[in-house]
Amino acid sequence: MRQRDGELILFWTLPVVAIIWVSAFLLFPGFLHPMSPTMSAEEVAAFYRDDTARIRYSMILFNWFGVGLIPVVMLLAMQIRRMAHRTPIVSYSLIACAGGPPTLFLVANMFWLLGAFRPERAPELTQLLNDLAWLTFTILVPYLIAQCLLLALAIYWDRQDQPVFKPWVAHFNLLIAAALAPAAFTALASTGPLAWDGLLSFWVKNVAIFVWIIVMGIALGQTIRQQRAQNLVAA
Amino acid sequence: MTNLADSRPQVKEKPAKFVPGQPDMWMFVLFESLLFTGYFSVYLVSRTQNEQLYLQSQADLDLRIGIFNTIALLLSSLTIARCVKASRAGNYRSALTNAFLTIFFGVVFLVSKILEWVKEIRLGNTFTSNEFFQHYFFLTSIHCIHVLIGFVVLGVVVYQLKSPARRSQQLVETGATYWHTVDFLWVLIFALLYVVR
Amino acid sequence: MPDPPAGSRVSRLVWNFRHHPKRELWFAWWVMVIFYNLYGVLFFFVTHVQPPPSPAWDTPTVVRWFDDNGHGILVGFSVVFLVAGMCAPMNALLAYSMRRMSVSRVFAYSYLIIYSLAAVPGMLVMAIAMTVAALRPDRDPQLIHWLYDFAFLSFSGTMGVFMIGSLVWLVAVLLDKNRVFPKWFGYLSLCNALTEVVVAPAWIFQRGAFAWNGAIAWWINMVVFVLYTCVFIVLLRKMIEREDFGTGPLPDLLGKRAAVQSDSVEAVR
Amino acid sequence: MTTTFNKRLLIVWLILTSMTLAYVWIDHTADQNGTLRASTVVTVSAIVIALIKVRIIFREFMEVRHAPPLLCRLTDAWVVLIAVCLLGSYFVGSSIAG
Repeated sequence: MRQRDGELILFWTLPVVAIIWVSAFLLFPGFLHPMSPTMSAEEVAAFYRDDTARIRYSMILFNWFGVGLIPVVMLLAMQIRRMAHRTPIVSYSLIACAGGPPTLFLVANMFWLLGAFRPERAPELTQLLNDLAWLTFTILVPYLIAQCLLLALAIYWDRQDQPVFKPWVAHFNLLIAAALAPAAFTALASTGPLAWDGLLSFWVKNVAIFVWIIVMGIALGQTIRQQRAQNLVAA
Repeated sequence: MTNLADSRPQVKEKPAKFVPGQPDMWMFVLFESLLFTGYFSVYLVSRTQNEQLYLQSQADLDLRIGIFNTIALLLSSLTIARCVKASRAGNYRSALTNAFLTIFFGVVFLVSKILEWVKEIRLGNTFTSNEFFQHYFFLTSIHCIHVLIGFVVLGVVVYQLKSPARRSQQLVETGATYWHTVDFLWVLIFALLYVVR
Repeated sequence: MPDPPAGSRVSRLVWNFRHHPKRELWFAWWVMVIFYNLYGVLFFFVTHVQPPPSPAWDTPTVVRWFDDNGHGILVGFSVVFLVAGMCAPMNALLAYSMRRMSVSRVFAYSYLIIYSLAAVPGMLVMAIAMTVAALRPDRDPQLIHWLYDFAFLSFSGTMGVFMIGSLVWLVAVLLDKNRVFPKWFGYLSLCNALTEVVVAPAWIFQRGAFAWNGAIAWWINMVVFVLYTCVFIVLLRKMIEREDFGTGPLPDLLGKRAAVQSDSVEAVR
Repeated sequence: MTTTFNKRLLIVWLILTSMTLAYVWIDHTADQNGTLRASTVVTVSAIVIALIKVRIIFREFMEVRHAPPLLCRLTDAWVVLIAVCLLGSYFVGSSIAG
């Protein structure tokens, strides 16, 4: 049998990471009123000049903890290994997905930090960094979508008496995937719900990620607890 | 296979037809030579578009070094062919000697190539100097990468020959086929870079 | 293996999707096929970034190119952002092929991680740079030109991940005793790995055969890449058909005729 | 047995080497006073000699001589194919350049 020591510790890092993410999110001055793509170069430059400190500290915080979700995705991949599948393809796929979103997020994070590093540079350059940051941040969805869809598929395929996850988890993941999808199209509009400060691309996407973390955290916690109880009985 | 050969009387006079090495390696040989033909064609077409530049640059190459390179590689081809024959005859000591000789001539080729590059760079002819030297450095270095891979292949051949537990004749022949490919690609590169006018 | 129920094509498809013993493998295989088709359509026909425009263009020409293709770039790369996750099942299937071989699991995991990493610098960075450039046509032309270089060089110039990945596959195929792939595919992987060496001068030259749109660095490499991709798609299909979920050598595919013959032999007995 | 094989290999090598040395002669006759001049004859003969060498390497060193007819024909076809590609691109390129 595989060693399971430490899984609970990794699991309980999730709420910590979630709290840090929310704090950094609130600390970054460009998120609560997300910056519009229609801002002029001067306005963008002024933003980086005026709010330098908050941008730096929030993004340093994000840089530290941006990869915090990977252990949880790995825990999910390990749970998939317990499912009634004949091949490890789905868990391999989940492992392949795990690195994508943090990598893209760190790229965006670096552009934000770069923007704040020398705010007195030419406004066009600051605007370019800002565009790169916001676009990368908004379109980091492809791997998240794939993760949700793969999890849903894995759960649908898990045909055994006591499935690892209940079917509602699969439906929930499909819903989240649908909620994340519009963000991929953010470049098509600079105003309205698709724009990167809009309802779909910003609020729906980020709230969906947040809800996914909470709900999957609870579902994963229950599964791990059940598994440990079973192992105790077996032992 | 042997049973089949024994059942036919005429086999004694004519050795049985066989593909040397893995047939898979032959697919590589054919595909890779096709790829190089592509590179050569691009080179020849660009050459005809700007003939004077190519001729002037070509004057900086020393034909003698090219000939030395070619003979070194031909020698290595000869020794690896002897290695295959010896190992087929069960004479593994001689096969190993020939394999090491092949490696030696390969190293001679490589060293003389590097010295030639140094000489050209000293003359001011680098990868970015002009179109001819783009092609020169590209073709010679992609070929040298094949030589380096060839050393890995020869390592496999030596490894096979060393222990009586291994000694797969097929792998020895496969490695030899690869090495001959490195050789005949150089024969073409040599003619195209040094001799063509 | 139970047979699918007789019925319409759709119901059979649904049954296969839910119950087929090789459903996971076929799922990954189809994702791969769809992904490569989408990739071709999006890169060649929607965004027009392939075959690549010239690195020798001056700034006004580059800006005009973005004016002409801007909309296609925005739409095409939006779809890329939506579907890039399809790489994951595809790489998982390739890793699985190595898992099925008689080699260490290290090969499968190395390949999986290397190729998962590859998508970011090799594809998404280009998509991001192109989208940002097309986003504001009124941006300083110099900056648009920089984004243009960034996009094409990151795309063509991401070499090591694909090279080392191909080499990992090459070694696995050559060492394998389970006959998952023919050995010539291993040698073809070497050709594919070498294309990544050949493309390196794209970082150096702005014109000629070795530039990012050159006859050698792009056209010949593209031929090899397309051939290699088609070959492994077909070979993976064969592998899935032969898969017996064991750990020994993969059995040969019994041709239909052979199956019928053995049936008739059984009947005679 | 082995010695006759080796003698044959040595003769092959001698032929290949002398063909390589023939390039020196071609090279000397092509150029005057050290300046290189374009010459179709030199180009074509250089390519043809190289291809003959390639075929000899195929036949003798790579033992295609003893291989099944398919491989013989395939390698011969390849030599012809390479010849067509090289000479073709040279002549087509020349005619484009005028």
